[in-house]
Amino acid sequence: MSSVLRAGRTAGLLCLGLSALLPMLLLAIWSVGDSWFYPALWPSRLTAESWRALLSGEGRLWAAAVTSMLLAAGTGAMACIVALPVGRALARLDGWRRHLGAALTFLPVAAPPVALATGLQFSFLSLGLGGRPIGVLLAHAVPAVAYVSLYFTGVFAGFDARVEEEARSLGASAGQTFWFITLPLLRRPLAEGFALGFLISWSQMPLTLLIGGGAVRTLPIEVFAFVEAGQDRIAATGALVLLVPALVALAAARLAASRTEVAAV
Amino acid sequence: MRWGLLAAALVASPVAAGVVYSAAAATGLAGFDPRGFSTDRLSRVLGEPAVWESLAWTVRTASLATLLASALAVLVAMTFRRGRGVDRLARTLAVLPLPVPHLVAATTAVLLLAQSGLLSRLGFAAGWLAGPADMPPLVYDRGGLGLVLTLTWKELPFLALVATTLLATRGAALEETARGLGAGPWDTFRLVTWPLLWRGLLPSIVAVFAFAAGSYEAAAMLAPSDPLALPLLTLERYTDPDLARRGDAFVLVLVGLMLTGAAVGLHEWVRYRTTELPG
Amino acid sequence: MSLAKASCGRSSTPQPRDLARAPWDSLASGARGTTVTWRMWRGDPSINAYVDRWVSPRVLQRYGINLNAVEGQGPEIVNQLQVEKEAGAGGTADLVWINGETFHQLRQADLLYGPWSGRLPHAAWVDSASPIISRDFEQDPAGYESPWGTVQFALIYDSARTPAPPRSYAELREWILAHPGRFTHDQAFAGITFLKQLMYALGGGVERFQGGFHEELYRTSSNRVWRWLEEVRPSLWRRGGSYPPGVAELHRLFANGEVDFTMSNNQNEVVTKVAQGIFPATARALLLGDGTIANAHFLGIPANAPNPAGAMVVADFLLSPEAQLEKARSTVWGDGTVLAVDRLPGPWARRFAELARDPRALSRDSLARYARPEVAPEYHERLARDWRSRIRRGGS
Amino acid sequence: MSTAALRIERLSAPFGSAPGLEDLSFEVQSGERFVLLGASGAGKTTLLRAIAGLAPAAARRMEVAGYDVAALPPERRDVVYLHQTPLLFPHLTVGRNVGFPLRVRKVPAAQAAKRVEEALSAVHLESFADRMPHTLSGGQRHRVALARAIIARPAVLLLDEPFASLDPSLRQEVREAVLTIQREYGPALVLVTHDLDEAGLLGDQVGVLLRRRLAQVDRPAQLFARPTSLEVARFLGMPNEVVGRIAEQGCFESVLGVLRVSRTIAPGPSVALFRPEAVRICERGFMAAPVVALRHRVHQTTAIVEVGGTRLEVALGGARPPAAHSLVQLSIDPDQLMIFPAP
Repeated sequence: MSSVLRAGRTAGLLCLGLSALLPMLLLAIWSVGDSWFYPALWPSRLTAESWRALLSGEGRLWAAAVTSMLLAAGTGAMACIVALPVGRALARLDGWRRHLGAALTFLPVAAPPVALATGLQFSFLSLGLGGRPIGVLLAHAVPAVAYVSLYFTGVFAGFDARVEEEARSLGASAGQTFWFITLPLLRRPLAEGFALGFLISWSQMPLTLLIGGGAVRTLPIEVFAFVEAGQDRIAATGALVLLVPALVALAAARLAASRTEVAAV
Repeated sequence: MRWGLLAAALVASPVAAGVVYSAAAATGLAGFDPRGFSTDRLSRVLGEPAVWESLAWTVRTASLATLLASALAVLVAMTFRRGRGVDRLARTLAVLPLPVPHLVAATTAVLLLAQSGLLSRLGFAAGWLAGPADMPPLVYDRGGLGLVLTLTWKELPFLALVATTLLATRGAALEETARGLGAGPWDTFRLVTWPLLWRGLLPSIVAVFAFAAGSYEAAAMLAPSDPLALPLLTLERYTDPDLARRGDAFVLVLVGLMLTGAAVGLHEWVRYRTTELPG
Repeated sequence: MSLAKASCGRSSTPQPRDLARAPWDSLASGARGTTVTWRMWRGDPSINAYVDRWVSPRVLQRYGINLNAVEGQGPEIVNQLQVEKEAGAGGTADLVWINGETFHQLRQADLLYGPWSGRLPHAAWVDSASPIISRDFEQDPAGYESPWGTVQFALIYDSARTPAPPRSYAELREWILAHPGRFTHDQAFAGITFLKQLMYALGGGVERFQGGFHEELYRTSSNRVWRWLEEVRPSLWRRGGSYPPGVAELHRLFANGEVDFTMSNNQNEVVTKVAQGIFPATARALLLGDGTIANAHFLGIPANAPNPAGAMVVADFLLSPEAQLEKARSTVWGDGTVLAVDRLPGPWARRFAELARDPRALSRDSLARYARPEVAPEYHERLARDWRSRIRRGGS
Repeated sequence: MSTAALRIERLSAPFGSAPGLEDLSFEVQSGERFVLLGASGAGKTTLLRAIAGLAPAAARRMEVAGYDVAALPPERRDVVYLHQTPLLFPHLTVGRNVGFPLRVRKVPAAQAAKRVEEALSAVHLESFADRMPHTLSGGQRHRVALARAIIARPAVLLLDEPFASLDPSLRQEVREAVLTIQREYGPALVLVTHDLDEAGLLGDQVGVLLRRRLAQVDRPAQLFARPTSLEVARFLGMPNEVVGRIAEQGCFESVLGVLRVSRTIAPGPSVALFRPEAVRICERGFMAAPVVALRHRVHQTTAIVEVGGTRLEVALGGARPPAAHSLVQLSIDPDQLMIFPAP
């Protein structure tokens, strides 16, 4: 029995390892594979052409990655700034009000991006935001603010607001309290909220497409365009670049989590 | 108190704006070709069997993926629940794909699952398959298995994270209590662990369903041409060469947002029932 | 609305009304220092390389214009301009790469600026005698778009796998029935073009379809197309129950031997795709004897373009013998020129004649022999819509 | 005219949406300790938070050191409020925690460092400046919080049940620290508790907060000896309650017989409350009663006796504990009875 169990665990571990790493490995090979036709298990030639183009900054992937990075950082920052008070206000609700608030906040997160983009395109264009990075940033902020607000609601539900009262009572103004107490205490949630907002913008496609109107070229837009054009090698390269910040964010979060685990012990 | 709901309404306002505009465009009050209020478009589009087939297919695919991912998440959480070592590694591996964009997942899925993809090539090399045609069709297929697998892969990390957190934060103490009260391992699982897991997971499951049903990139790359996944049908109508038909897209937008609204409502209702009420 | 205009507007740019009267030289010098946003299909690295590494630096150096090529094709362009107009928003593109039904829709909705193409200095050398270049899907460009290049539809096959490919639609039908699961077409532009050619073949030749859209002719001949398709459907890839979304997916199926044919609107695509390692080296282009559609693609200026003057300067440069010659090289793009080569001055005619030909490319003679013009865009639109509802839906 | 450190006149404060404190007035002098005594839920915390500016309140007057603070934000009231459990800022070292009030007041660093050192030494934590809060013991945290509260030299220090969460030995430690620091820095101290002993021990004045009002404010000895109402007397925990009536002549008639009372009380139905000491077992008392049980308290042992169907707890008065069911003689000191009109 226990040997069966152990075998099952080993198989499970193997499956998880394969499911996590095989896709990345596959993308890595595709990004350098040339003339890789069925039934070959390995490309007939290797070329670093797409990586060279990327790293030399010549190709469009580099410019797109920079655009994506700026948009994602902007979205993350904006999401944090807006979501902080929103999450706090939401955390103060109770009973059915709390759940109504959460449901409302959840809507922009769960709405199909295509539906959201289609429904918003007219308003954004009327406001002169179409085809401009600022418009795309605001569009990305719609789901990002909502998502990070939900996250901050949880954070503030566990946040002891009496610490702030104590600071006020000790002579700190509202601003000083926020700056010296609240902000430092929320450093980790803020970093995580930023990462959340960053990732939502970073992987966003339909909103960028419709609000950006093709003029704002983010990495997903380019990768999708290359996939649609059958340029798998370049698409795979872009896909790997898309993975980098995602994995860095996850690793940082895990590292921070394990460090607090240690500190708590 | 009042500020909370106001803030939530503010956050939700873009969706409300989208709904209002779409409703206006679907009834001829706004849009490319406003001709005054009429429900003709609504009844025409909602009368198309193709629309309902799209909706049904999308719901079916998303549900399958969600169920599969939930089952796997519970399995992972139960199998690898010890603190350190192999279990920790397994949990990390399960959560690793969490931040991978849908686009990347779908791109990889095509390269892996197509009839000439890597799996098929491995089968060929092993002598199991004689050619691409022997590989079961997973991509562009009516069965939608490729899309289901991709969405499952995308959703598993989140659900696994929730499930392992549930077990880690509350499971052990409750289980010990149950054992102390005389429950055997099976009863402990049946009466304590399992109810804890599914009740804790349910809100996340509903949320994940909404994500899966709304995903555009994966459907665009993996779904069959018939029935067309709802997001694809929406965008196809939105860019129809016939300007008069573009308004159709807004009916579909409403359908999609309605589906979302239902899922979100259910999600919070479940959370309300499980956290606010006794028992 | 006025806010949107103000935030997008570049006040130094002359307004369209003045442009029509302004002499070319002052128009060109006025465009110096501006940015031209060019919305175009960006999916081919060869075309991108031509635009980004050959055209852009020259435009900047000679005209002081910053060229910004962005993604967006056909329906997306129409949709974008339509929503911009509806929203009363300022434009986001100065130049768009269009033809056929896109031009039709843009003109219908009055979304194009013009007429302007006749004002380009290089327009004098355009081969206006060619029906393929002077008409766009039987429409008169009427100065609202300027020709940029020509392409011709071709099937693509692997000469190693299929040594004796079918040479007509009739033969193709036999071939499909004899090789179940080995043929399909995509759902997008190339696939519909393939069906349109089938409609010509079954409907008594392209000549009958010229001269505008005829409902009756369309109905009878399209019914033949549906019958033809229903007949071969069980022998199509996936038994005709699913179709690849676009031509890229079809290319992938072809390259990996899932099907034996792919197709392209550009007879030269096989050359660039082999060079990119996307097709096997034995891939070849194929023209069916019933004739294949040749068409020109054009450049338009949206009615709400912020910088029409700059757009004209760029369009004129793209029409120059120098830019057309570079584009026509099969190693660069292989896009046919729209200039009347024999009328070009000095060494240009010779240079075009000396263009190195890739052995995989089709001969110019056979291309010309089988070339068929485009017909009214309604045919394309109707075929696309009816194919979706009659054939795509209700398969298997 | 001397200025009170804290003067509250006719303060009302809501409890959330429920009716709250009503019409409270009191005054605390500089260096004086004012103890607010009340059952849980009486509104003690609300009152402190209202004074600190952390909860809404309306008052005719709310003065700190002679200045009206009613409209001021918490940080400008010259009042420090300490939560029941010490809330140290978890991300700051002990030194920076204590220095926090100086930092927000922009006191120059060198001067601040010196004052932090002084404050820490006042609570005997000189060597703890670089420690993080989570490494401290419970008592140490309290002392840090005190040092931090006092460093800004507020006119008024508000302590909310500061010793409630401590075990008896720690309670002593922290109580000492509070007394020391108050003597040294001399702010007015308002301290909330529900512990009668603590109130008696610490308070210069004790205010009893009952049912949202200040029922009585007095010196502890006076309060314990002469509660002014039945309510207060009951709150002070009199174990014995006897129902009777005041006859015309100032006599209290009850199961205890007819007792002459010196104070003038309006005739009518009345209630007498008294401590065990008011009734003693003695050799020759004025009535006999059977012993039902003995009760052992920390400082004394008492006997439960039955008189006319009422059980009374009485002091042994130096006598040896009687055997159960034995008859004992009782004497009564009428002056120790607190008699109030029956409600």
